[in-house]
Amino acid sequence: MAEIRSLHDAVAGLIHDGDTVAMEGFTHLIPYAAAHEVIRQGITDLTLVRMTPDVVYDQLIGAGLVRKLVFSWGGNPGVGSLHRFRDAVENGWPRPLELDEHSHAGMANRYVAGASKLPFAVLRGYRGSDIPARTDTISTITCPFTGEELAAVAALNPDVTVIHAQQADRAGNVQLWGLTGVQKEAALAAGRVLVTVEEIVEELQPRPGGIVLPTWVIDAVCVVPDGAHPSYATGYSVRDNAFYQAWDPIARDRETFTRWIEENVRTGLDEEAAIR
Amino acid sequence: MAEIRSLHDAVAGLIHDGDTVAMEGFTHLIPYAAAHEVIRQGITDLTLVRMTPDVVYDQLIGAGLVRKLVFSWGGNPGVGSLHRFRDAVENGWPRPLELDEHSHAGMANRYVAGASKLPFAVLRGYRGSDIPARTDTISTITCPFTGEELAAVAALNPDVTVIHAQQADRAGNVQLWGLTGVQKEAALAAGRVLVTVEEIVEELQPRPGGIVLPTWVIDAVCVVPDGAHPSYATGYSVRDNAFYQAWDPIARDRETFTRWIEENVRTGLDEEAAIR
Amino acid sequence: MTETPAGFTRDELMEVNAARALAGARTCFVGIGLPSTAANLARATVNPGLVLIYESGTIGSKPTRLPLSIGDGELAETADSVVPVPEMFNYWLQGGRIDVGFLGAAQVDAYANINTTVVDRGPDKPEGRLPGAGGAPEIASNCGRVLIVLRHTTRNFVRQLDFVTTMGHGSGPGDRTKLGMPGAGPVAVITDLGILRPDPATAELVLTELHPGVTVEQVRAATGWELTVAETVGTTEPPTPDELAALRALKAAGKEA
Amino acid sequence: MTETPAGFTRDELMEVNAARALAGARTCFVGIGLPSTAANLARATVNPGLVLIYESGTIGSKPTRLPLSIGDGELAETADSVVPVPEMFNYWLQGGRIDVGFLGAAQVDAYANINTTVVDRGPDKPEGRLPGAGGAPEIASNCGRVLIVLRHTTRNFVRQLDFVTTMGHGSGPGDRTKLGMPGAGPVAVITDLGILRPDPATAELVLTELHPGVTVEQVRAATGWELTVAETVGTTEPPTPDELAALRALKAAGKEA
Repeated sequence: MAEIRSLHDAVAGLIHDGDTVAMEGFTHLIPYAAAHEVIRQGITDLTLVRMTPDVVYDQLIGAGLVRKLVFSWGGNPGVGSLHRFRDAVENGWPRPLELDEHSHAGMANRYVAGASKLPFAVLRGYRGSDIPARTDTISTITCPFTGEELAAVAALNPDVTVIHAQQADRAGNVQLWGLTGVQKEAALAAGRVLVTVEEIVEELQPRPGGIVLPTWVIDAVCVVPDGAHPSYATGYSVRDNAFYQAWDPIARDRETFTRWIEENVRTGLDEEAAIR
Repeated sequence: MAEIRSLHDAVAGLIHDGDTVAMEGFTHLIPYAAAHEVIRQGITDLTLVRMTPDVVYDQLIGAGLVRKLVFSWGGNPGVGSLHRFRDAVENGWPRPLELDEHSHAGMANRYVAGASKLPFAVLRGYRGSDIPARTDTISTITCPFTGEELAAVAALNPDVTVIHAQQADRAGNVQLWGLTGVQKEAALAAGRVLVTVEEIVEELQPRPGGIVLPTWVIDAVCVVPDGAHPSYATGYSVRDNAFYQAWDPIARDRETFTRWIEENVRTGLDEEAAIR
Repeated sequence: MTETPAGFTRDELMEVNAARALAGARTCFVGIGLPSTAANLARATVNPGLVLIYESGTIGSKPTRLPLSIGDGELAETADSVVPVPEMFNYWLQGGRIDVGFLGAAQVDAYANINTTVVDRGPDKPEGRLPGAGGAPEIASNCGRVLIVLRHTTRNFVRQLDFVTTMGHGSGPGDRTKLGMPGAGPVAVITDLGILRPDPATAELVLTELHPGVTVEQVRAATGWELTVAETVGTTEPPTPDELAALRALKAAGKEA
Repeated sequence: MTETPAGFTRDELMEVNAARALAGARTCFVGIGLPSTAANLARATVNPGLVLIYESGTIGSKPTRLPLSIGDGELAETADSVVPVPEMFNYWLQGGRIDVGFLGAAQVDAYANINTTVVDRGPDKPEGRLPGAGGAPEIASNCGRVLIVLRHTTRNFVRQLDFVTTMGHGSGPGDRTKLGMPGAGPVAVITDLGILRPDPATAELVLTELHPGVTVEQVRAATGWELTVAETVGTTEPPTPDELAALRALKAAGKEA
């Protein structure tokens, strides 16, 4: 059952050094506030998982908290490269970053297998690609009925999945809507689930395209209005495209980046989250 | 692209002798009217597929049109046995009925594989059961990562899937809501798709729990108000439980059954469907 | 309702005790028929917060009357969430998220294995056809524990199943582990005569409780194998007036609908 | 808009021709960036009914401005249907329901294989990191046909890919069939200089069209391998005023948002 907790306590209670953590979101509903709390608490040696690591993973990587990244497309969507990600991979700054790299189809199916508590998933994928040579989480499997050889991908079961949603009720049931990406699978694949929400409502009203996660598959719900900023929450906010563009020059330079994190995350406005 | 056609023409054009046909629905939205049109047209030697064959499949079987049934639970929900189904299996009347029998989990995954155009699906299923000994569509597969042995089930790709939905727009896009069961998978697994709908609307309004099938995955849409009766369509009708109870004595006796089909399907009220 | 404590039927004893077995559970995967009656009664009595999960895709249904089928419209309308059927079986059931699987049965053997596929009707007669597996094989495998509810007759409680649709404890202890089944399997079989539970050492069903007014001999006579009886056989508490009232109200509402 | 026919840029030639390549298609799986520009322009010009499919889960998006990312809110709000990402890749893409896959690329070779993973930056330098595969390997495998759009430079058009992220035609004809790839693979590479198409016999990319004002020599100089040129090289039609107006309106609307 989900406990409604402060972001500080939920992050401290659920995310530990060395954990494999998925903070999912396909541009929409990205849990920035929770990630910033991880930075403030200095939780480190993380394996981060996400189909589309973007600016928030750039921040965690640049802050030196990440040992390994499991992903399929890493970039600043609509802008360009993730400079901290590149610097870590290319130059090992501030620490080397191990990669487990897939295609979107492979990652999506890895989450599906994880949510289904199966050890692997099957897809017609990676054909003719060099990707399988770089990872041990892709193998092949032969259909027992047709003899066709297909790709097998290992299940993803993060220790913790963190997502942002629009609403929870007082019992801790959560609803998200709009682009819901792979969030349900990521949550159900995880050992622990932390959800930040825009607000608590008396009753969740079923929404078109809405996904409901019942309280009994969630560990903590934290009320963090605008907790997806600069990403957005359909019905509550719009994407802060200017921030994504502004991030490019900030992240290009190690010092600028470090100062930004210091001023805006470690001691900045997000500090309020600690007392919420 | 879906063509909006009369039920008579759509059935005649899309369903042929010898076809494998799935008419899906989990108590809700069962395409009775389309099945009755199949009976009127005498389309025969069918392999019928459905997780929960109920009264409408009892009718098709009793009418002698069915060669084989692929299923996981066959009964008159809330009432009892399907007498025509039992008579065909036990006594070969009016013709023998071959069975391919699964569990619900297996059938659901067979449709998922079919919709995904994969030759098989994997599940942790059938353990300790005698079911696999009776079918050649269950096999085993070994996880290439963990070595665990799992069940593999062959994909289901019906020649035709028939479903009933609440609404279509003039372009033939379809929306269904309420219990949507396995209808999306059954439709996307099929070579041809026939949808009967309660009505055509100017614009489909997104609904909580709604599934939209775009016109370009559908072959024909037929307007058949109450086309799910005695099943129901959420928002349009309620289940005619009295009919399901009345079916039991009708189906118990071969002659009573045959007369009922003659009077109520072959020459009865449903005849209007032919001219709609 | 003006029922006296003694004014109840054998079926009501079975239903009330089946409901009581759900005390403390969070989530229950509910088969139609007796299991659904029991699960809905549990919500009205011992476990108001019980999350009912039906294989038609509904999570957290709160029906006010007994659903007539697992696809009853009210199950969807009152649910916290309605999910596609494949998701139900893959993410929720196989995902190991359900505490209790509640099953009916046509035949049960001494190891709580279940047959719902075919019955042998004797020489020169064709096999009798039953509805088939439905969700049961994977419900029994994947839920945290399994409850079985059925009427107690020698036709139902058989020495040898004609077909194993759904494995309970196989041929004894260790079989579930050997097959990699995540859940604990059947923990109780609740009948109109009493309650049987697997012996922790042998996994064989043992008569542990009788309903008020039932004798061990009656149960033995209704069981197709040589039934083991616990050293001390308890007696189930008679249904309380509240339990009976709730049960009857549920059934009356179901008939009205 | 008061543009003259000659008042257009190389990028606009690329974008307009990329849009034209979508004439007649029913469904397009749209990568972000240039492919998205082209697909949205196609909807505004040659193919108003084109169904845009984005990997974020949107089917039938009708954005009024250029989406800034594949997860742009307007893609969902204007869609016929929004589906979970796994469903998009399994039922819709792998399900073989998409006519055209429209991809960008960092490097392309003579067989229209694509690299978006890493680039070799020379000795003593670490590999340069690119974003990675995204949806491309399975888009290129499963869509009915593939269009590729990118700027034409020797950095992008290379003799040997540093990494094969996404297979186009492999090492020549028959490779796709051998690997069981359902779709026909790349049918055109549209650049800011012209259009390359695979030779039906060899599967090697051949220069078939030049944009107005571009010479074969310019394309050769911008290509990292010895480029084969068709016997008769056509010239693409200059953008019409309507095409230019639509393209610029889309871009302006995207900037405003």
